[in-house]
Amino acid sequence: MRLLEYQGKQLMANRGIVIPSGSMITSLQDLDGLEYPLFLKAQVPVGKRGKAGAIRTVSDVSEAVVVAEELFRITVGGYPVCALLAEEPVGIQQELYLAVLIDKKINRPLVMASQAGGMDIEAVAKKSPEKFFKQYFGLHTGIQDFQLRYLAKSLDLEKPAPFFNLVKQLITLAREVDATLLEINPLAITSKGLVALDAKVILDDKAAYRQRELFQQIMEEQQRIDKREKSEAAQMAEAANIQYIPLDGDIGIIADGAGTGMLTLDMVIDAGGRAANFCEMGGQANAEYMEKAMAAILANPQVKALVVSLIGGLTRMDEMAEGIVNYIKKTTESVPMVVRMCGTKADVGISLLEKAGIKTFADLNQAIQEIIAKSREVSNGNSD
Amino acid sequence: MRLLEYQGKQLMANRGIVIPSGSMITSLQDLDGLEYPLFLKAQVPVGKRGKAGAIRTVSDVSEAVVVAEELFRITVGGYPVCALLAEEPVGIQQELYLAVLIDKKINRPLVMASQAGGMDIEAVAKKSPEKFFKQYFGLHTGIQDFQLRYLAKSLDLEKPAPFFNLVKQLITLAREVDATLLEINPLAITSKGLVALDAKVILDDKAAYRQRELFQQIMEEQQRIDKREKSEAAQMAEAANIQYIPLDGDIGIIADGAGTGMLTLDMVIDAGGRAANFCEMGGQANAEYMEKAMAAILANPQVKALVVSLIGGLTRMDEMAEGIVNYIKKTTESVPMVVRMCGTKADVGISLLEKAGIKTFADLNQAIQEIIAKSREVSNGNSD
Amino acid sequence: MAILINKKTRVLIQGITGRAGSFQTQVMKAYGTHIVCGVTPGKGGQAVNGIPVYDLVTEAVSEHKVDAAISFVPASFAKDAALEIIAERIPLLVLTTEGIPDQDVVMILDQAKIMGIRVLGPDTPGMISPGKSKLGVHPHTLFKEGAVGIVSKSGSLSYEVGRVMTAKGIGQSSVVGIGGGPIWGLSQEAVLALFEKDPETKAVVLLGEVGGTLEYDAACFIEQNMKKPVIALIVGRMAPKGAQMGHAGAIIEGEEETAASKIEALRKAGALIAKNSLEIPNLIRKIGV
Amino acid sequence: MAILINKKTRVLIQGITGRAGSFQTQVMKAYGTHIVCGVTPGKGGQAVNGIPVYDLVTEAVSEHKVDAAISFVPASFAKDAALEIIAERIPLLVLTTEGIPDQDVVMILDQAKIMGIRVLGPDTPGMISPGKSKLGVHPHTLFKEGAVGIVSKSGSLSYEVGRVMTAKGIGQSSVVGIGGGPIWGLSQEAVLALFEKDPETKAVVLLGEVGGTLEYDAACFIEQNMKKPVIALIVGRMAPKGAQMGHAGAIIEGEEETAASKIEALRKAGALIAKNSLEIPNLIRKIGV
Repeated sequence: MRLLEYQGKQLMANRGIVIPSGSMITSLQDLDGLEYPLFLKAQVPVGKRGKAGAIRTVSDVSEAVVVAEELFRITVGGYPVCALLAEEPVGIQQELYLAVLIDKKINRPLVMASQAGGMDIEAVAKKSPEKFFKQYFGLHTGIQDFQLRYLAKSLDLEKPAPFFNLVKQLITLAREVDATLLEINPLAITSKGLVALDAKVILDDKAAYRQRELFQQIMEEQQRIDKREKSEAAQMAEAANIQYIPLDGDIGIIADGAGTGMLTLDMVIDAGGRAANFCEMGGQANAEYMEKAMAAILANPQVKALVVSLIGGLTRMDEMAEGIVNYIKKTTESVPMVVRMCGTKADVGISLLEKAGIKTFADLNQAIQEIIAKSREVSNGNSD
Repeated sequence: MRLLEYQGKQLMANRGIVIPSGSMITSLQDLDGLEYPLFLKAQVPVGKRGKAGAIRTVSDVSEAVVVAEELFRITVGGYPVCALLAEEPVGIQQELYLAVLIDKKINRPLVMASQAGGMDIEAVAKKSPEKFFKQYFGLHTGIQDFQLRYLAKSLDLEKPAPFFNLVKQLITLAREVDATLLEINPLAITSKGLVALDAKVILDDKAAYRQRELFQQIMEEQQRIDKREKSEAAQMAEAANIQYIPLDGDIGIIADGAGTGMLTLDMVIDAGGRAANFCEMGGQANAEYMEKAMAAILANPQVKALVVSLIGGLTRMDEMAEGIVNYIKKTTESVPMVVRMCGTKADVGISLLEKAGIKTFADLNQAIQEIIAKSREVSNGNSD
Repeated sequence: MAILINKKTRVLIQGITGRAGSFQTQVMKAYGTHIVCGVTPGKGGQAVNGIPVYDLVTEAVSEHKVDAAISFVPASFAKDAALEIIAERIPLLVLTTEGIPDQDVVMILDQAKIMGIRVLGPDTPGMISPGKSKLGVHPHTLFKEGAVGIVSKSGSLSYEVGRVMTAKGIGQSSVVGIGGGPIWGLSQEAVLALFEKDPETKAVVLLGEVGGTLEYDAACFIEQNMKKPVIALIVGRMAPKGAQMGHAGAIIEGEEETAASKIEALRKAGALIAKNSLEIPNLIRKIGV
Repeated sequence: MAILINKKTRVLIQGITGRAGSFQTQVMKAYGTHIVCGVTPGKGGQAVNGIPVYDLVTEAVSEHKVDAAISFVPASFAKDAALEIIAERIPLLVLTTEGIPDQDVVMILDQAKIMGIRVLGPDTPGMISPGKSKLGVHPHTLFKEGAVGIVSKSGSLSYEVGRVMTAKGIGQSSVVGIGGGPIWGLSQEAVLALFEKDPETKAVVLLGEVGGTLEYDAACFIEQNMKKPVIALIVGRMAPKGAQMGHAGAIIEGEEETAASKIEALRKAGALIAKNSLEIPNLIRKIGV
C-alpha cells in the first residue's frame, strides 16, 4: 500500500523526523489564515507530481485560491486531485536522496543515499548508478556505525551526526510498520538541520494482519480523499479481497492462479479476443470465494462472455465447481461461459458442472477459442 | 557487579515483571506499620542466604523486632547485614527456576529454565543437569516462539503466555542493562500469575562506560548499605580503579599482567613467602597508574617487603620505572623492594631505576628469592 | 535420480493437521512420498493418515530421521515455523505459504543461509518428480515421468505446461516451483544449475512472468553455464503497466520488467521462446528431446 | 611456515594513530611485519611511520591487499571497528582491546563465524613468530626462533615463559595469546590444532589459569588429537576462591575452575605439568625437543 505524501510524512514526524510545517487543504476555505508564500502539493499516490504541474508555489491567498481551484479540477495519473498539502518553504542548502528498502535480488534490506536529491531519481539511477551509495544491513542487527560513516563520507556531509540519527530512525520505522520502501526525496539540509521535503512510503500489504490499526487508518483517509469513480465490479472485488484489474474488452476472465491467469489473458488477446479484466484468486480459494469472483466479474456490464481458467493444485476443483454452480443458481441473468477445469479433484468438479449444464474443457486453448466464438456471436447478435 | 536482591527486583519491576510488594528496613522503626506475616531477607550480595539463616519469616511486629535485631548483628559471607527487605508472603502453587545468561563456552546467550526452582540450584545443576532446559538465542534476533513453546512444554506449564512474556522481558532487560546474569529463583506460579520471589542480577563491569547512571546509582546504594570495614589500601585501590585482592601475608605484589601476577603469587608462596595481596594493573598502565598502585599496596601496614613483577608488552617499562621513581621521591617511609623488569623499553626503565638506587632483576625467581630473604630479614629484625 | 528429492527422501509435514496440510499429506502419501512425521503445536500425539504428529520439530527429529520439510503453516505463524525447521538443520524446506510479510521472508532466508539450509518458496507449489516423489501440491495426474525439467515462478502455469506436455507424450524429470515472490529462496538460476547437473534431465522449460528482474539472472546463467537446451515461456505479455497481476512480484515497474524485454534477453541467451503453453511440446520435439 | 601469519602476511592496523597503535606499528614494522595500511576514522590521508592511513576499512582494502588486521581501537568503539573488518572479509582479526563488554564480544564473534573470519582475542597480545613476523605487542627481544609453540590466555605469562626458554637456548615457532576472556574467538584448542599441523612445531607449551573451563576442552583435544608433546602450566594455584585475578575470566566459581582440577585433567590427558615458568625449559629438554 502506497501512502499519500502527508501520510508518509506524518508517520515519519511521529518518530521524530523533521518535516516542514503544513496543513491539509480540502476546500478553498482552508486557504484562509495561512502564512504565505507556501507550496500547494496535490495529494495523489503517484510520482513525478512536479512534472505534472501538481506541485505549485503561491505567494498570497488570492493566488492560492486560483491555483487550488485549478488543481482540484485536474487528474494526476488517473487520480482526481481532492486534497492539497499546503507547506511552508524551507531554506535549502542542499538536497539529498535517502531511502530504506529491501533489495529483492539478494533478499537484504539496504540504505541508499545520494547527493542527487530532488531530481528525477529513476533517471539518475539508470544513467549514473555510481551516484547512489548503498549499505546493506541485517533486519535484526540494524546498520553499524562504520556503514553510517561510509555514507556520510560518500555524501560529503559536514555534520554527520543528525544524518546518522535520521538513518537509524528510518530503519527502525521501516521495521516497526513493515515498510518495504521509505524514501525521502529531497531530503533538505537546512540551517535548522535535516528536513524531509517529500516522503514516499510503501507498506507491505502482506503485513496488514499485524498492522491492522495503521492500515485501517491510512485506508480510511485515502478512501475519504479518493474521488475516483469505481465500477460496481471493482467495488465488489475489493470488498471480497479479490485481485481485479479492469481492462476495456468484453471477455471476462477468472483464473485460480497468477501464472495461468496471465497465460489466459495473453492467449485471449493473441486469439483476437478483447479481455474485460484480469482476475486471479490465489491458491487457497474455496467455493465462496469462487462465487464472489463470478459475481464481481459479471457485475461489469461490458462483459459479454466469461472464461473461467482453472487448474487445481492447492485449489480443489470440486469446491470451485460448487462455487460456480452456487452463483448460477442464484442469478437469473447470464452470459455465455466456458470453464477449463483440470487438476486436483477435477473429476468431481467436472461432473458437478456438467450436471448444471456448464461446458468444460481440459484444454485451455479450446476453451479460449470457444469463448471467443461465443463472444462474437453475442456481439453479432447485438448488432443485428 | 552483583546487585543486591532488592536492586535486581527493582530493575525487573521497572520493566513490568511482577515482584512481591516489600519495603526496605534499615532500622527497627521501619518495622512499624507493616502488614504481617512477612519475610525478612538480609540484603547481602552473596548466595545461599536461606541456609545461612538470613531469610526469616515473622508473624508480627514484636517477632520482627527480635529477628531484625538478630540479623543486624550477623555477618553473611563476610558482609555485615545492614539492610533487610521486608516482603509479603505470596500464595505459591509451584516454584520454577529461570535465568538469562551468556554461555561462555560457545559465546552465546541462553535462557535456562527448570521445575527445580527454589532449591540449591548449583547442586541440582551438578547432580541432574537434565532438569535444566536450555534455549540459545541471538543477541539481536532474540528468542523465537518455537523456543518458548519448547520451554513451556518442558516445564509442563498450564498457562504459557505469561511465561513467554516474562522470558522476552528478561531478554530485553539483559540486553538493555548489559546484564551477564538475570536469575529468578524461585519464580513462583501463583493464582495471580508469575512472581519473582528472588532476583540475582550481575551487570557487566566492562559496560560501565555506557551504563553510567545505572552503575552509579547501584554503587551508591550499595556503599550506603555496605558497612564492611575497608582497609586504606583497598580504598585507595578502588579509587584508582586498580585490581586489589588483600591476602594475609607480608609481601606486597604488583604485577603488570594477570598471568605473571598469578605466577608471581604462586612462586612467592611456593618459595615459603606469605603474600600480602594480589594486584594487577592490566596491559595499558602508565606511570601515574604505577605510582597509585605503589601507594595503595604500601598503604597496607602488613606489607614488610614489595616485589614488582613487570614484563612489558603493551606496558612500557620506561613509564613503569617513572611511576616507581615518582612514588619513591614523594614518600619518606620505605620497605625493602625488588623490581623484576624486562620487555618493552626495559633498557630505559632499568637505567632509570638503577639511578634511583632500586635493584632490578630480569629473572622472576631471583627477584622472588631476594624479596623473601629481605622480608625475613625485616621480620627477624622486628622480632629482635 | 531426480533433483532435490527422491523416493527415499524422508519428509516432515509442518501444519499437518490443517485443512491444506492434512489433505496434501494424504495425496503425497498416496503418490509414494516417504512422509515420516508431522508437526502442529498443540496437536502432539495425534496421527494424520497414520503419520505421527508432534508439538515441536525438535521432538519429531529426535524420533525420526528427516531429510526435507514442507510447510503448510499460515502466514502469521510461518516465520516461527520456518525458523524451527532451520534450527534443526533439516536441509530442505518447502514453504508453500502465501502472504508471508517481506520482513519475515528476509529473516527466514537470512537464517537459512547462515545455517546452510535450502528454502524453496515461499508461495510455492513445491516440486514433483513424476513417478518418484512429490514434495508439494502439484496435481500429479497431469504429469508423467520423463526427461524434461520444468522450473516456474507460478504453480498453476507449471501444471498447465505439464498437462500439455503429458498430453503430447512428453514426460518430466522434475517440476519445481520457486514461488510467487517478490522474495525467493532458491532462484530460477539455482534450479537451472541443478537440472544442468541432473543426468535424467535432457532439456529444461523455464516459466517466467512480468515483474522483477529474476529472469535476467536466469538468462545470464543460461548463456554462461547451460549446455542443455532451454525453452522459455514468459507470461503477462498483455499485462498493463503498474498493475499487480496476482503475484506480489508480478507488477511492471520499469521497462526491463516487461515480458517483451525478458523474452528478448532469454532469446539472446540462447533459449527457445514459446509464445504460450501449446507451443512448448512442439519446441521440445523440434530439438529432438 | 609459522601458524596464522608469515613474512608475506599483509597487515592492516586499526586505530593506527592512537597511543598504543602508533607505537606498536613502529615496533612491528621494525620487526619486519608487512604492514600495508592503517585506519582511523577522521585521520584519513595522514601517514604513521610511512604507513598510509584511511578513514574507512573499505577504502583501505580498495587500495591494498590485506590478509590480516590488528585492532588497537578503544573498547567503546571496538565492536564497530571489528564489524568493519569482518564486513570486508579480512580473514584474520587480532583484537588487542581490553574491556569490551560481553554483549559486544558475542556480536563480534557471531558475525565473524557467519562470515568465516578468525578472531584472536579480545584482550590478546596477538602473536609472534620469532624471526618471521609479529602481529601483536610481544616484547620480541625475549623470543627467539625455534621449534616450540606457545599458546596462552595471558600475554605477560607467555612473555615470561618465552624469556626463560630463550635464556636456556630454546626457541619458539609461534607464540599465540588467545586473550584474557571470559569470551574468546580462537580457543586454546583451535591453536593447538594449528600447532599439531605445523611442521615447524615440535612441542607445544599451553599456558592456562584459574577460572572458566576452557582448559578441559584443551585437555580433551590433547588426549584425542595431539601427537606432539604438550607442556602445561596453569597459574593461580594460590588464588583465593571468588576473587577475580585480573582477567575477567580468572575467577574461581566452582571446584572445576581451580588450578588443581585443571592440572589434574591436563596430566590425565598426557600433558607434562610445569609448576612454574622455570620448570618449562627442563621439561622441554627432558622430552628431547
